[in-house]
Formats: sequence, structure tokens, C-alpha cells
Amino acid sequence: MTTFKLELQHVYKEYPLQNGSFKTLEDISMQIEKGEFVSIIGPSGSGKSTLFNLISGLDSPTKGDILLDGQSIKNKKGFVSYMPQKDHLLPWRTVLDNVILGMEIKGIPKETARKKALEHLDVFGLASFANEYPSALSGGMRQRAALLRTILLDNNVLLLDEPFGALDEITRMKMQHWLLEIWEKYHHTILFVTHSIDEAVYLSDRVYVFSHRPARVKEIVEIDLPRPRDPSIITGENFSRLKERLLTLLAKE
Amino acid sequence: MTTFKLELQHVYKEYPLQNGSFKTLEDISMQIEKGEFVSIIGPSGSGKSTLFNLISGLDSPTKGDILLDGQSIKNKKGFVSYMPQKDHLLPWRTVLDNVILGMEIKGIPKETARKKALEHLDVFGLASFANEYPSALSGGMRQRAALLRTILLDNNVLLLDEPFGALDEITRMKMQHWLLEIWEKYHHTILFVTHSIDEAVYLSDRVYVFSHRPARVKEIVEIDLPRPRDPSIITGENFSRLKERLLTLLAKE
Amino acid sequence: MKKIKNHYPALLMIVFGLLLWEFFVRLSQVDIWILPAPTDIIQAMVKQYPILLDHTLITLYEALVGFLLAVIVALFLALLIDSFSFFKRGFYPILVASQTIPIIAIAPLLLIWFGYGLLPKIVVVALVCFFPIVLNTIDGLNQADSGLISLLHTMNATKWQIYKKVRFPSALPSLFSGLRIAATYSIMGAVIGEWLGANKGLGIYMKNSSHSFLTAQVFAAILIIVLTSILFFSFLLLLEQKLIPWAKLNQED
Amino acid sequence: MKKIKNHYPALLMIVFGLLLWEFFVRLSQVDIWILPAPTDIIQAMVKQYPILLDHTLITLYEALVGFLLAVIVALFLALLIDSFSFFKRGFYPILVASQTIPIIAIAPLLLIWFGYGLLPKIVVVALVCFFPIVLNTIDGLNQADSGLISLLHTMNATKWQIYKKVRFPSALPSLFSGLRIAATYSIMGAVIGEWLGANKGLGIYMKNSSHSFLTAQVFAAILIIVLTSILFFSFLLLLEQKLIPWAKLNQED
Amino acid sequence: EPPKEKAKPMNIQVMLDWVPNTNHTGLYVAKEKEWYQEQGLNVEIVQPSDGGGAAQMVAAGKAQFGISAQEEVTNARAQQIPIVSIAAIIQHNTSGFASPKEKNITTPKDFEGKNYGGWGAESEKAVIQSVMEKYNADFNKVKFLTVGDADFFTITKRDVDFEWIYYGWTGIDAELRKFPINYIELRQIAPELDYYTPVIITNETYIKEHPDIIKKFMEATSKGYEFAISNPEEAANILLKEVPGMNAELVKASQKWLSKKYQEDAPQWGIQKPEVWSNYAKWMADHKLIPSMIDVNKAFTNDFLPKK
Ligand SMILES: Nc1ncnc2c1ncn2[C@@H]1O[C@H](COP(=O)(O)OP(=O)(O)OP(=O)(O)O)[C@@H](O)[C@H]1O
Ligand SMILES: Nc1ncnc2c1ncn2[C@@H]1O[C@H](COP(=O)(O)OP(=O)(O)OP(=O)(O)O)[C@@H](O)[C@H]1O
Ligand SMILES: O=C([O-])O
Ligand SMILES: [Mg+2]
Ligand SMILES: [Mg+2]
Repeated sequence: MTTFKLELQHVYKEYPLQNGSFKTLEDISMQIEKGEFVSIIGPSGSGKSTLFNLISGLDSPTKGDILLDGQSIKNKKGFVSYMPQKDHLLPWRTVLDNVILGMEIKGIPKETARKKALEHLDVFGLASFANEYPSALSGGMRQRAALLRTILLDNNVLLLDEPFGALDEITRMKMQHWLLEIWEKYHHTILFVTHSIDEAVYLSDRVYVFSHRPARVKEIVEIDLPRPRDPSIITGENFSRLKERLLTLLAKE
Repeated sequence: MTTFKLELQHVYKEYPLQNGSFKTLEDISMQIEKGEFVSIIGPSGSGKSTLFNLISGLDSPTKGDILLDGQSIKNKKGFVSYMPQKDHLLPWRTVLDNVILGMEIKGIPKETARKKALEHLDVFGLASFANEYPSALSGGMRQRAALLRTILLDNNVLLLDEPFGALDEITRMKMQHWLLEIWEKYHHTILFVTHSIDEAVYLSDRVYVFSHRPARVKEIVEIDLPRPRDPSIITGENFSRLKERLLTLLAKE
Repeated sequence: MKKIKNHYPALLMIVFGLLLWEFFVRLSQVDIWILPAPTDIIQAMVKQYPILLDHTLITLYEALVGFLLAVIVALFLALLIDSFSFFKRGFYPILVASQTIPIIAIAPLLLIWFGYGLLPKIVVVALVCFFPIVLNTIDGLNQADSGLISLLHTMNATKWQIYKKVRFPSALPSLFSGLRIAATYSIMGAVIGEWLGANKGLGIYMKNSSHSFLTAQVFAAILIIVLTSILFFSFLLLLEQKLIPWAKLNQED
Repeated sequence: MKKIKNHYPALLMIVFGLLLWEFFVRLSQVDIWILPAPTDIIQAMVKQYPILLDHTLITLYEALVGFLLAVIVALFLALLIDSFSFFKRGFYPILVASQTIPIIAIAPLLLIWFGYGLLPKIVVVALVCFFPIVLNTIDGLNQADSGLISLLHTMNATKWQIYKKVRFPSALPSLFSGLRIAATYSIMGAVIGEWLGANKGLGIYMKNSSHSFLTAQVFAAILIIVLTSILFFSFLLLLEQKLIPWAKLNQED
Repeated sequence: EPPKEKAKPMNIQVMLDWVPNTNHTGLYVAKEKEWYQEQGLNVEIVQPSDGGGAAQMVAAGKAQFGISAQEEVTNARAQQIPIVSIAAIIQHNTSGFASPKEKNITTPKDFEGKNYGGWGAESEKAVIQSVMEKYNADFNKVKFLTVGDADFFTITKRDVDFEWIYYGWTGIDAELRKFPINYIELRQIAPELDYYTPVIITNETYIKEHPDIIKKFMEATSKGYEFAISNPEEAANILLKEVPGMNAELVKASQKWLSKKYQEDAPQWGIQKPEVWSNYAKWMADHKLIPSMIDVNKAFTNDFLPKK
């Protein structure tokens, strides 16, 4: 039996509500190998963010198990870098000090951390805002700061929940490009939630399509496009085929 | 001289910062006729949300004027329905009571407002969450609630700041469809910020392309596609041409 | 509910403390008029039960009426101060000043102004109680999310609507902090008020007992003060949890 | 800075109040030993200047040391209570109890335990001051955004790191509310402590003056108490604005 | 005699000097036996704050009568505060210096090197200085500790060697507790300090405007104290009934002791002698406790005592 980098085994999740409880995740299983880039798409409110909360140890599954390198990380924190859907920047820290938060928590000296972060601020278009408080940032800028904070946390496995949702297409493409570069360089394993089918196809090795709530894995679509991928492949035929396929799957919901 | 529904005349905006101040909007002029659907696209952090803050009267331009039906509404509130980029749901109100907030403020009795809102909750996929607090909603569900709240406010002019940013493509298409329906039925004038070029082209009569900060109007692209528009036009040639054009304009930034 | 339910640790600590106290007194042979043992206090309480009840009711009446008066005055003042920056700047120092004056020092003035009846006691309670309420209410009103307020502004909400729908609800937790502090002080305030000149009430009972060297009776009165105060405090805690149901969901850990 | 700068309204109201007082006393011919006019008070103050200074310094010393003691104890307790739910349930009622006991009632015990020196006064100040600080700190720590805390949890932050980076900063405004309330009470606390028995200090000065029917001197002492308390309060307000720079940006209106 | 017409009873407030104790028994007796009622007076007895306040209240006309002491009245008169003493509740000064037996303080000479616990007034120091000088003792060798409101038994547990007490209360309590003390009665060592404490006061305006009411009040009050003199046991029970929280044993013993002291050698309860007033005022002036000598004839009067 192979051990996967990240494996979900029959994960269930129920939430209590004002009136009764209801199921959010139903029997989710996933196998992700080291270095894979895997996306999840699914209807709004199906349970994607919930799944990330479970993997990151913030919440615990009602049933099932979550394995990292064959070891259960159910309820365990700190094994993956998680960028939540909301940016959660600390209002009392400048942009620079926000992005080094993860490093600081790992015990890296503040000065070292700042130096490392400053190298990246430019690519993220945040250089001139290093010393501002988050209240002076636009929505997209906040998201970029949150992404940089996640990457700098420097774990092997990244969970990214709609990291580019608030970015214009050009900035988004730049960020996508940069993310692929980082991924290839550091051999991250990435689990990626997006609402953009284009984005899912362009970035991923594999796409999990979730059903409506309670979310089940409706289909797993292999993205057999060659790497490295050039932005121009978006206009290619294979790309369109895959896109069509995913759209159909989602539309059926 | 014609009077426009909404007109911006040489609007400038500067913000103070920790170190000095800087320009966000530079000489923005726009003319929007009654019943038009106009989108704004531009780089993240260029000043789109800032512009909406000015039109809604939340903030005041450093220079220039803003006219509604020929009357200045600079610094005046309550003339337009504004859906900000952040959802700003009140944590102490249930979903139902959040969406009727605007109606309540207009003086509509709570029960009447609730009844009207309940009619729409289903289309928005929020029916079973009517009595939950916002903390139980997913990111996309929050956004839909915020949109419904804005529409129910029932002003002629709508400012929508990335209303569909957190929605999956299927839900997004459903919402787009619904928005066009509402728009045609009630002859709203809509100003729409989006990061999706597809979305801008599919929905708009005209697209304003903003430059990098400080934002100027870089180009105005007329979308001469016939209405009513079917989702299938996305694959058409005219659509692709317009999309290409906008992409190029943005990429040049 | 967490704070209210499961009193075991508190009970445990109190029982443990009482036992320690009892043993300490018994073993060290402290004179009963210096420090009576818990059993002595209970004995005194049982023996004096009808007299104590009489005095307790008077003190409670003063405390409750004074507290209610304080709440009314405090909310009114908080609103005034919050609404008009003129009042803020003018009243704030005066409010503070009102708290820094040792009440005992102006006892003769209070008597001259308010006589010997219940009024001066109620005034003392109100004086002691209104300050934490005002201060916490003002701070709470200021802590309201500026985004939510902006949203209501765009809807052209009146000042009062913004209070009702945003600033009051978000000031509630802070207001309740203030109410709890005030409740804590209210009964003690009544006792101090009685000290200024009275012929009934727990304060008088304590003073007379103290000068008759009946320390166990003094402690019996203190016990009643402590217990009723805690009851009052707990009641407010319960009320808060009833009035702020949405907070439950946010405060899981 | 807004609160501190621009004192005109406060000054105006105070000057107006003083004039009213002066005229009232002069016109109604109230005896000087009942209610001296402001000019009488100033006169007494000038005449007694060196003696008053002497007593004031002692009282201030007691107040400051007691306040600092209270801050240390309060922060320690708040942390303890916040960290261990056992302590929360156990200590909370005891804390409340500690505030409901009229200090005068246990004056003999304080004497026996702490003697006649500065210590019992410092203890009284600390007793009066620590409670609002504890309560506000605990409430402040609980108000921290649960999203931010979750984020740090995913980074496997230690409890202490979560305190340092999230919960303390977000508790700061509430903590300062508590500190300001405590500061308000501190000097009055010292005076009450002196009342219970002392050789020097404003409390003794007032008591002796009152015994000799020198009411103007009593009011001179009250004036000093009020002014120094306001100074202390304002200093904390300034400190708060220094320590919470990010709040400035959020609180525009 | 019953009132001629059924007039509404007059509301009267009496403010005490301290917590209710056996010094006040006559008032409570008169109230309980409805002797005030018979005079058409509705009397309310009010306890003061720790800062005292009866003199101020009476002077301000917010209480018609109050309990005070000769020292306070003298002080007040020196500040032009128009209060007047209308009866001495106890004929002689029953206060003195008490100390636990084992401290061996039997004369003022023994005060040297000891700690005195008091309430911090200048007059205390002057009194102690006076009596010590009579015994050629060095006043500077006494250490003064201000202990405020705390009582004899508490403070002598902690550093204090001797305190100034009322024998009728604290002294009796020591007897009951079998707490051996040495007691130096003030009037024995300094006859000039045999001043009246406590006294009943009213104010000058009230005397001018309502002499009749004062007469009625004193009529009933005298009767109350006379009852306490002849029926200490029953009087004590009345006090206990009227005042919450008191120590019955102490009240009864104290009442028994005081019953002989209220009138003592005077022809009638309440009588005040001019020389007691002038001697003490002179002593206060000599010791700079008041800025100048007062007119003692205005400070007290026997006019309202019932004619016997
Ligand atoms: N309160 C503020 N103080 C200072 N600068 C601000 C403030 N609000 C916005 N800005 C700045 O103004 C610029 C424009 O911000 P705005 O939010 O309008 O951008 P946007 O076009 O909406 O971006 P996005 O697409 O990312 O939402 C940004 O550079 C931002 O940093
Ligand atoms: N704390 C909670 N209590 C109750 N229900 C919750 C809670 N959090 C999430 N849910 C519910 O679980 C479901 C899944 O939510 P989740 O946030 O995982 O959706 P999502 O797939 O991320 O949606 P989106 O794409 O809109 O972000 C939703 O129906 C939501 O209402
Ligand atoms: O006056 C007191 O607060 O004890
Ligand atoms: Mg989500
Ligand atoms: Mg924006």
C-alpha cells in the first residue's frame, strides 16, 4: 500500500444549526501525492472551506480520518499552510509585519523574517505599502498580503481557499504564474479551491468536483496538459474540452 | 446639453498615508444614461472601490463633482444602492433580517419587508438559512445575502462592487441571469465593478477600463452585442474580439 | 451559559476557603470579635434572621432603585456625549471628576441637599454606579465596525437608525461589562449611603454591630451583601447571554 | 488626539459652572462652612499651599503604588482566569465578592493585617482598582476575532503566541477602559484608606479640616483630588492613543 | 397633659454623634414610651457618617437637635457656627486612658516611650501633652498612631499601647470580656478637663423661633433620661429593641454603670455649669486649639430644662 502525501478517508462533517443539524460533507475521500497541484471546485456553500478547516485541524470531522504522510493529522494543527477565504489580516500590524506572522510564530527572528518578506513584496505589488496598516489596502491587496503570509509560512502542503478571488485578471495571471514558479521550485503539494474553471484547469494536475451540499466527490478530472504551461494554452482545444467537461459537471448539480 | 442619469466630472481623490499622501483617482469623468449597464475593470488597488465610496457619498472627492439627474450628489447619501466589496452583514441579525435592513431604514414595516424578502430567498439559495446568523454562512452565501440586501433597497441606481467574486461559475451564471432580468424589469441603472472580463462583456453596455493607480479612464469600450443575451454568446466571435481587446488594454498596464 | 452552568469549581474553591478559614480560626484561637469563624457567622445569621431580613430589604431597595436610576442617567449621558462632540469634550472631565470625590468627604452636603430619607442613599448608589456604565457604553459605541456604519450611511440611515441597528448592538457586550461592574458596586454603594446618616439598612446594622464588638454579625451582614451582589451580577450575566445570542456562535473556544 | 486636544468646551463648562456656583453662594448667602464659594476655596488653597503639597504627595504616592500593584495583580489574574476555565469559574465569583465588601466594614481587619503605615492604604487602592481592570481585560480578551485566532491556530501558534499577537492587541481598548476607570478611583481609594487611619495625606487633612468646620479647606483638598485624578485619566488616554495607532484610521467619524 | 387640639405632630430630627449607645438611651426611651408624641413631636433619630456631621446638620437647620460634645461646640462657636448646647447628657467626663494591664501604664508618666492610638486630632495631642506635663513626663517620647475608627481591642493587638476611651462603653466591655486593663480617668488627673461630653445641641435661630418646641422636646427627653436613671434594666431593653445589632450584655452592663453617671452630683439631669464651659474654652485657647476665646454664655443654656 502506498502512502500519499495527503489522504482523506471517508470524511463526514455535520454542523449544528439553530433548528437541528445538517450534513456538510458526506464521505469525502481524496488521495494526493507529493508535489501534486489539486483543485477543488463546487457550488457555493457546498463545503469546500469546511474541508480545509478539517485538514488544517481547526475543526474535527464527524467521521473519517485525515492522513499526512500516512500519519493521522485529524485535529492536529501546524502541519499545513492554510490561507482562509477571508484574509484575516491583523489590524494592529503593518502589512510587512502581517506577512511575517507565520515566520515569527515558527520562531524566526523578526529581522530575518522581515528581510525575507521584503524580497517578495515587490512581486506582490505591496512594496510601497509595507509600513501601512491593513485598513489602507484595497480588497485585492489584502488578499495578496494574505497569500504571501501563507507562502512564507513555508510548509510543504498549501491549502489555498480562493486566493485570487478578488484580483483582476491581469494581476491574477501574474500571481498564478508566480505560484506555479514557487510550486515547481519548492515542490509544494497544493490543494486549491477556486470558482474559476479556467484557473482550475490552467493550474492543476487534477480537479475534484464537489456536489451540492452535503458535498460528495462527484467526479475527479485528470488535467493531462503538459507542463510547464504557457498562458496561451487557454485558447487550445484540449483546454476547452476539459473546461467544457467541468462546466457540464457543475451545471448538472 | 443633455443631463445624464449619473455623471462624474473630473473627479480626483487623494488619501493621506503614514508617510505623505498619494493620489488614487486622477481626473475621472463618466457619463451614464438612465437604464445603462456599465462596468468598470482595472488593476487591483487602482481605485474602483474608492470611486464607489465617492458616488455613494461615503467619502468626498478632493476635486470634481458627481451629478445624479443633473443634481450634485457629492457628499450626499441615500441616492444610490451600494453593495460594498466586503459583505458587511450584521452579526446580530439573522439572514432574513439582514437582507431587509435597507427596507427597514426606508421605513417599510418589518413584516412587509420580510414577506417581500422571503420571495427572493429561494432564488438566492438562502431559503433554508433565513433564520441563521451570518456566522453560519459560507463566503458565497454571504455575498448573495449582501446582493439581495442591496437590490431590495430599491433605488434606481445600483453600485455593485464585485458582487459575484466569491461565487462558483454556475451560481454566478444564475445570479448574472437573475440580475439582468431584474435590471430589464425595473430599468435600473447599474455601475458594476468586476475582475472577470467575461462577466463585464456579457453584462454591460459599456466598459470603462481604469489604469493603474492613480486611476484614470484609460479607455471606454462599447459592448455592441445584441440584447437579450444568451449565455451561448460567450463562445461567439464578437464576444471573443471584445474580450481580447479588454485583455490587451489591461495587460498594457 | 458556560459561565453560569457548572459552578463546581467556584463552589469547590469557596468550600475549601471556608474550611481553611474555619480551621485557621479554631486552631489559632483568634478572638471571635476579630475574626469569627464561618460557623459563628452562620450562627449569628440564623439568630438574627428576622432583623437581618428587614434591613436587607431596605438596602436592596436602595441599591436597585439607585442602579436603575444610574442606568437611565448613564445611557442618556452616554448618548449625549457620543452624539455631540461638544458634550464629549465638556462632560467627560466632569464625569471623571464626579467619581474622584470621596463620598464620605461630602456626606454633610449630601445630607443637607437630600435629607435623611432613602433619597441620599439612592443618590450615592447612582453616583457610584453610573460611571462604569457611561464609560463602557461610550467605548462600546466607538468600537462599532466602521464598515457597518458606512453601509448604513449609504442607505441614508438617520443617526438614530445607525444607533439602533449597528452601534447599540455592537456596544451591548461592552455595556454589559459596565452594568456588571455597576451591579457589583450597587449594594456596597447603598451601604455607604446608609453610613452617611440613616436609621435602617445593612450599613447601620453593621456599624452598630461593629461598635458592639459583635464581629460575627458584621460578617453576617457582609455575607448577605456579597451573596446578593453575586446574585445580581449573575442575573446580568444571564440576561446578557439571552440578549446576545449571536455571540455564542462566535465564541466556541 | 481628538479627545485631548481642544479642551475649550470642557473649560467653558467648568468656568460656567464655577461662576454659577460663586453667584449662587454669594446671592443665597449660604454659610461658608456649609458650601464655600470657589474663591474661598482658592484662597484656602493658596494659604495652605505648603501643607497641602505635603499631604498631596503622600496621597499620590499611595495612589500610584496601589494602582501599579492593581495593574500587576489584575493582569496576572485576568490571564489566569482566561487561561484556565477552572479558575474562571472559581475566581470570578470571588473577584466579584471582593468588590462588594464595603472597605470600611473590614477596616479593623486591614489594620491588624497591614498595620498603620502606607501599606494598608496601598492595599485599599489596589482593592478598589484591580477589579475594573480584571473585568475589562477578560472581556477584551474574549472579544478577539475568532477568525484571527483560528488563523494562528492553523500556524500551530502556542497559547502564549496567540495572546501576544492577537488577544492582547485586541484587548487593548477594553483594557484601557478598565485602566481609566481604575485611575479615576485610585486617588479616592487612597483618601478612603487614609480615613481608616493615617497620620498624613489628603484624607487626614480633610478629616481634620472638617472637624474644625473649615469647609473651604475640605473643598481645597477635594479640588486637588479631582484635578490630579483628571490628570491621571488624561495621561492614560494619551498613552492609549500612542499604543493603539491603528485605531485612528478606523475611527474617522 | 394631652394637646388641646389634634394638631399634626411636628417632625423633628435628632442626629447622633456616633453609633447609638447608652449615651443616647434617654432619647430612645422617650421615643418608645411615646413621650415625644405626647408633646406633639414626631422624632426621628438619625445616625451620622463617620465624619460626624451632627454639628453641621444642626447649624444648617437640617436637624433640629443633635448630640455633640463641648469640644465640638467650642470649636464651632470659634468658627461663628451658631450651635448651642442645651443639656449635658452626662454630668462629668467619663473618658480616660486605657491600656492592657500587662503594659503597666498607671500614670501619665508611663506614657513615655509608648504608642498612643487615636483619631489624629490636634486636641488629642494637647490633652496628652497637658496631662503629661503635670507629671513631668516628656511628651515627645510618645509616638502617635492614627488608627481612625478602629476600636481599643483591635488596635492594642497591633503596636498600640494605650487609647482614649469612654469607660461606660469600652471599659465596661473590657470588664465583661475579663480583659484586664489599667484605666486613668481624665478628670482625676486634670480637673480642668472635666468637660461635658456628650451634650444635646440645637441652633440659635431655632432657639429664637421655636423656644416652645425646644421646651417640649427637652421635657420628654429629660423624662427619658430620668427613666434610664431609675430603671436601667428596662431602659437597656428599650434601647436594644429600638436599635438593631447591639450587644445585649454590653448594653445592659453599660446602662447599669451609666445610670449613676447621667446626673451624678447635679441637682437635675442636664444642668451645665458656666465655669466648666469657660475653663475648657480657656484651656483650648491657651493651647491654640481655637483662634480666640469664645463667649461661653452663648455656647450653652439651661433655659430649656424642665423647671423642677
Ligand atoms: N482609507 C484609506 N487610507 C489610505 N489609502 C487608502 C484607503 N482606502 C483605499 N486606499 C488606497 O487607495 C487605493 C485604491 O483602493 P481601492 O480599494 O479603491 O482599490 P480597488 O480598485 O477597489 O482594488 P481591488 O480591486 O483590489 O478591490 C489603494 O492603493 C488603497 O491602498
Ligand atoms: N460554523 C458553522 N455553523 C453552521 N453551519 C456552517 C458553519 N460553517 C459553515 N456552515 C455551513 O456549511 C456549509 C458549507 O460551508 P463552506 O463555507 O464550507 O462552503 P464553501 O463550499 O466554502 O462555500 P463558498 O464557495 O461560498 O465559500 C454551508 O451551508 C454553511 O452554511
Ligand atoms: O467609601 C467607600 O468606597 O468605602
Ligand atoms: Mg468557502
Ligand atoms: Mg475594491
